[in-house]
Amino acid sequence: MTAGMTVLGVWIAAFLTLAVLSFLFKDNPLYKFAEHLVVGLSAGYWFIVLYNTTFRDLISDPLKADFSSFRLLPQAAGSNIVGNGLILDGIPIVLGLMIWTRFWPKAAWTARIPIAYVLGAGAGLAIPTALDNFVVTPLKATLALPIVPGFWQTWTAQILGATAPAPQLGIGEALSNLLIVIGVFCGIVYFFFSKEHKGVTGATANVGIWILMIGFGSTFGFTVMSRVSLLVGRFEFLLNRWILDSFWRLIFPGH
Amino acid sequence: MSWKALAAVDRRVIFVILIAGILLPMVFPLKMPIAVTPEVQSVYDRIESLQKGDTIMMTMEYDPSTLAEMQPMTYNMLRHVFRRGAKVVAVCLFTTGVSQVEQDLKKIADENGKKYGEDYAYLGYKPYPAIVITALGQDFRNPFPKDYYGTPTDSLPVMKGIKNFSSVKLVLSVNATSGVDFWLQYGQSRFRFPLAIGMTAVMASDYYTYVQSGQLVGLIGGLKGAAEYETLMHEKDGYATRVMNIQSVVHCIVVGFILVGNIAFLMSGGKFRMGGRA
Amino acid sequence: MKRQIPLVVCFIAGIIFLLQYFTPHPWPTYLAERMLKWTIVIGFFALGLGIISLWITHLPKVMKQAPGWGYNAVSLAGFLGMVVTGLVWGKNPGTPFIWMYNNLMNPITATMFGLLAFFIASAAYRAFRVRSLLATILLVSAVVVMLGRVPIGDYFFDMLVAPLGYHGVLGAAANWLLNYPNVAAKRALNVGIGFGQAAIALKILLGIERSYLGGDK
Amino acid sequence: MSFLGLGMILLPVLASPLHADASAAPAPATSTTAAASSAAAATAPTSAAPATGAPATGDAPGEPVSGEGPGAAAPAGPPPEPPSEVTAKDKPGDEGKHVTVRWKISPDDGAGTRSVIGYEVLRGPAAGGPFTATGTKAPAGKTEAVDEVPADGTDYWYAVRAITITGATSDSPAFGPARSTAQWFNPEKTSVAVFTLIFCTAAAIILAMARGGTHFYIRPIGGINAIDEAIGRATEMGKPILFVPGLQEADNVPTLAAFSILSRVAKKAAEYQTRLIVPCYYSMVMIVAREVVKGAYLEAGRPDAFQEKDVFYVTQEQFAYVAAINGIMLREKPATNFYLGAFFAESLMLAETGFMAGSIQIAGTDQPIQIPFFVAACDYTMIGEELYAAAAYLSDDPKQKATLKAQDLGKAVVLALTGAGAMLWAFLPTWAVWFSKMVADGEFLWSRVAGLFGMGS
Repeated sequence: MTAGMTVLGVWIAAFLTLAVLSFLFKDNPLYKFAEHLVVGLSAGYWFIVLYNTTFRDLISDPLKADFSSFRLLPQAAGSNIVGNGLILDGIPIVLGLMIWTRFWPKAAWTARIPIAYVLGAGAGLAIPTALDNFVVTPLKATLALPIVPGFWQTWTAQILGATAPAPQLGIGEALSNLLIVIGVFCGIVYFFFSKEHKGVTGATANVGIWILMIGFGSTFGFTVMSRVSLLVGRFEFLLNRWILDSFWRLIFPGH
Repeated sequence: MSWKALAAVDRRVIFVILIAGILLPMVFPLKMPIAVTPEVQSVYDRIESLQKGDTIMMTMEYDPSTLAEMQPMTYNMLRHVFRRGAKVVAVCLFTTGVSQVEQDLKKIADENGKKYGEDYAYLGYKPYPAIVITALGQDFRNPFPKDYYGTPTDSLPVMKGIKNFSSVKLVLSVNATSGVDFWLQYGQSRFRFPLAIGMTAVMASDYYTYVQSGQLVGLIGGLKGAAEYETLMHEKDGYATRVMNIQSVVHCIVVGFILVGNIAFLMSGGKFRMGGRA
Repeated sequence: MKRQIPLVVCFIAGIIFLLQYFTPHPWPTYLAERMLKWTIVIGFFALGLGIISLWITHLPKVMKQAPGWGYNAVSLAGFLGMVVTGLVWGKNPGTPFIWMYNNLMNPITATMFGLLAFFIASAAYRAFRVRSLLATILLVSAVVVMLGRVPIGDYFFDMLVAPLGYHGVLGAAANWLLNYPNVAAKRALNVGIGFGQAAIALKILLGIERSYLGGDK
Repeated sequence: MSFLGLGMILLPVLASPLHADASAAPAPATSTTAAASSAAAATAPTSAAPATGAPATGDAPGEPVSGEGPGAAAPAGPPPEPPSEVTAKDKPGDEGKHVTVRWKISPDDGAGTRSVIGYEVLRGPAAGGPFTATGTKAPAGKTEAVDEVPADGTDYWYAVRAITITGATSDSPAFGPARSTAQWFNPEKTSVAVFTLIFCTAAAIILAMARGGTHFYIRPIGGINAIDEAIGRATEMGKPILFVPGLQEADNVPTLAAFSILSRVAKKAAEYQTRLIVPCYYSMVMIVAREVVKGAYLEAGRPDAFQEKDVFYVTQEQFAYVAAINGIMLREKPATNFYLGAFFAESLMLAETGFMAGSIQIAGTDQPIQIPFFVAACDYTMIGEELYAAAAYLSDDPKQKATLKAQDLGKAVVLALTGAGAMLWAFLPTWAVWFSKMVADGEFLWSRVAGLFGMGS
């Protein structure tokens, strides 16, 4: 890569940056150009990436290995599994080719088989992962939250005739944790579909949606920062790499 | 100008004010003190506790579009790790980031006089993070028989004695993608390694809960996290610190927009109602 | 049969992945790993159709020189440029492929992302209105966090509350909002999402939701 | 390799605080090769956290040598008492190749000049040995380590070696045989398995009831009517409908939900003869979406009106995709935009550009970060689970509605557990310990609960 190409790169990048920024004023030919360019570039980029990762690593290389060793199925070596074999490596290729049967109306229906496979695999994996990640994990975390302030522990311990347990929870943190428990409870009630939001259910659901809104608001507030960072990054590029590094040197060579 | 006109002001006016709010503090920097949050402190402490010769795994998953936010924290943490004399085994499970991560890793390694293969290794990219992470849990060589440059992983001195997650002191994920969920779901919750995450500030708000539940050692959120890290590393004029000052101004501008927008809304006859959607 | 076979394939694939989740045994784990890779391979074959779709969108307009056909030509040129450089020179650092990535593709995508800051500003101005209780709650919590997360917010708020002897109140409030109500909201949301996802997945597995099969018999 | 060196290697292990959740699955430093160990020993700095006070003793030179083991040349102190009562058995609930070794600590563990700083597991092929060091180590005070063995189904004999700070060692009597096997169930997943079972069973029963004609009440939700109105508006204005099915692959659940809703929207669009544009992020999504839309047009009795080129692949690059959709919104001027599925940072760009173009916008996503943007900028937003429920609401099939009831039942179980947990916490702390232990099989929860009450280790 020559220095000339680097400088050219900075100029092109600066032009494209400005072309995209011009969208803020209004839709215009420059933006339209950048938009169409990036669609083509990124589609090509992904084709190359997937060609290298998927086609080579998962299709052609394993097949070559299978053919050279004439293996149909994976082999067990002790308790290890060696190779995949032509059958396991071939099935996805057959499934993949089925997608292309759309150009042959008689067999077009077979395209549904790979679709069904992909959707079925996703769905099957989703049931336990969704319940694990989104239900069991938050539930466990919520149940584990200590919500009993120290003074309360001392009282109950006295009543039970035991000594109060050692780490005493401050009342502020106990209440904050309690807020999480209540918030989770009310928030879930908000999502009930088979109960009308009236009476006690309605009141609980209302608290739930308030908590949800506080959560959404805080997320929004939090987001502003990262978006601004990104924009600052682009301005830094324009200011430092383009105007100061390239532009300036072009006007005052040697500085 | 009437309140109604103000309430419906052309968005280009808003854009111009915002640009001014960014460019002015860029040229005339402000100096504000930065307070360190416990989540960042604990990441710093964990890296500070590394011994010479310890190895950490680093997974860097970001691409140029999130560079501005992710690069400062990556640089800070990598510098810190290398200064502690620890070694780094890095991967990137996010396609568009692969080459960017390589450049960043090399830059900081060179800056600290670290040698490839001995002090750090970059194993590169493999698609479908869930599978790769699961395979990494068995043996790093399993999904990455060769490193990014095509060298057999086993021949790298840094990989000696490094088998899987149990051989590394810390897994550090600098992650701007939803791929971070894979590290939690298929990595940490399955193999129970200490995991620290650096992420965009936006994503961070969703992951504080994991610090609370003990699944994460700590969390660095966005540029503020990076600026806090710079404070801990005593770098007073770091990039993140400078940008944080711009942030201050822009946040005030956005809050100002909300205020003015609402005043105009109420003055031009807008009404507050208890009910109704958000 | 044209409907039954896909439904059976869907069910079997799903059940294998469902059960594999609970077993640490290496055999089913191996099978599931293989089978997950199948979806990647199928995805690669699908990409071919995607690229045909891309050409069908753009090429006819270029051929007919329809209004604005130049833009369509730009798209196709971009695609070809990336593919040719990628195939000829490879994708290592220093190649034309990476040069194009760094200097053509990256500035556009990064600037697109950067535009978000402007959209946040305009949304803050036009959409964040105190028109209902819920909207107000959203707005107030957003403003507190926005100010609490930057040094300047604490700086000025501390001047206000300094006579009372407090420090870092706004930052603490922002963190409290993020650590407690926000956590509660996310968890409640997640529990719903978990059951919602499980329900959709189950409907697909059992063939109750079969719109993906298209229409004919 | 010197035993002094070995002691130095163990130091960081001892000094580093044990992490709360690491206790759930002790992670042994397996397969540390001799070369790496000596390298680490050579570089182990004296700045190693001196919490144990060990470096001071370790520096004392001139102690007598107890040269056992290969290459031992460094001076070592008097040997400690060996560990006792060694047992070894297969590690339960794993993928095989792991043996859990347990022992009783050496009497010299924790005190005196012969103070033991750690243990190493030795493995041999027969009761008589020869035993070799496995590299599986545990710091002082620990009574358990997991050894990774070369093969399942092979008999191994075990001994445990105690190591002092000076590098002196002594070995316990051998125990054996032990062999590892792979298990078919992972007990850590018990609670997930229970939930999965409850949910699937409940859904099956409710579906059977729905098939039998039982009617379930479902409360109306706002977004559903909004969908109908939005399609109607597009028809009145004679402008197209834009449907963006999110930025995840076809097998991700949010996209599956988007397909379900797309099928209902497409059917309405076909009936009203309104053009429907579906730009797709992945090719696979495009392929499935085409089937979905084609099927819906067929169902509406207008298969000829289906335009395949209106369901197209754009590119799988986030902001290039957004740029293209922004272009569509500004130039095709759709009357209605649907954003349903998984959305990331682009959510607000889509919604604001759609607003500029004057479209009605209906969004639905399960990404918590993006919900506030959609809520602020769109006309109607389906939050989280509402996205998944929408397809059922839009459908005439009673079985679809029945699954909503199953979702509610699941949530009711969670509510009951949350409520009961809170009550137990508040009124009967000791019961709460027991209850949490029962509900959560995880070691993590137990240790937190026990720690809170000053019980447990």
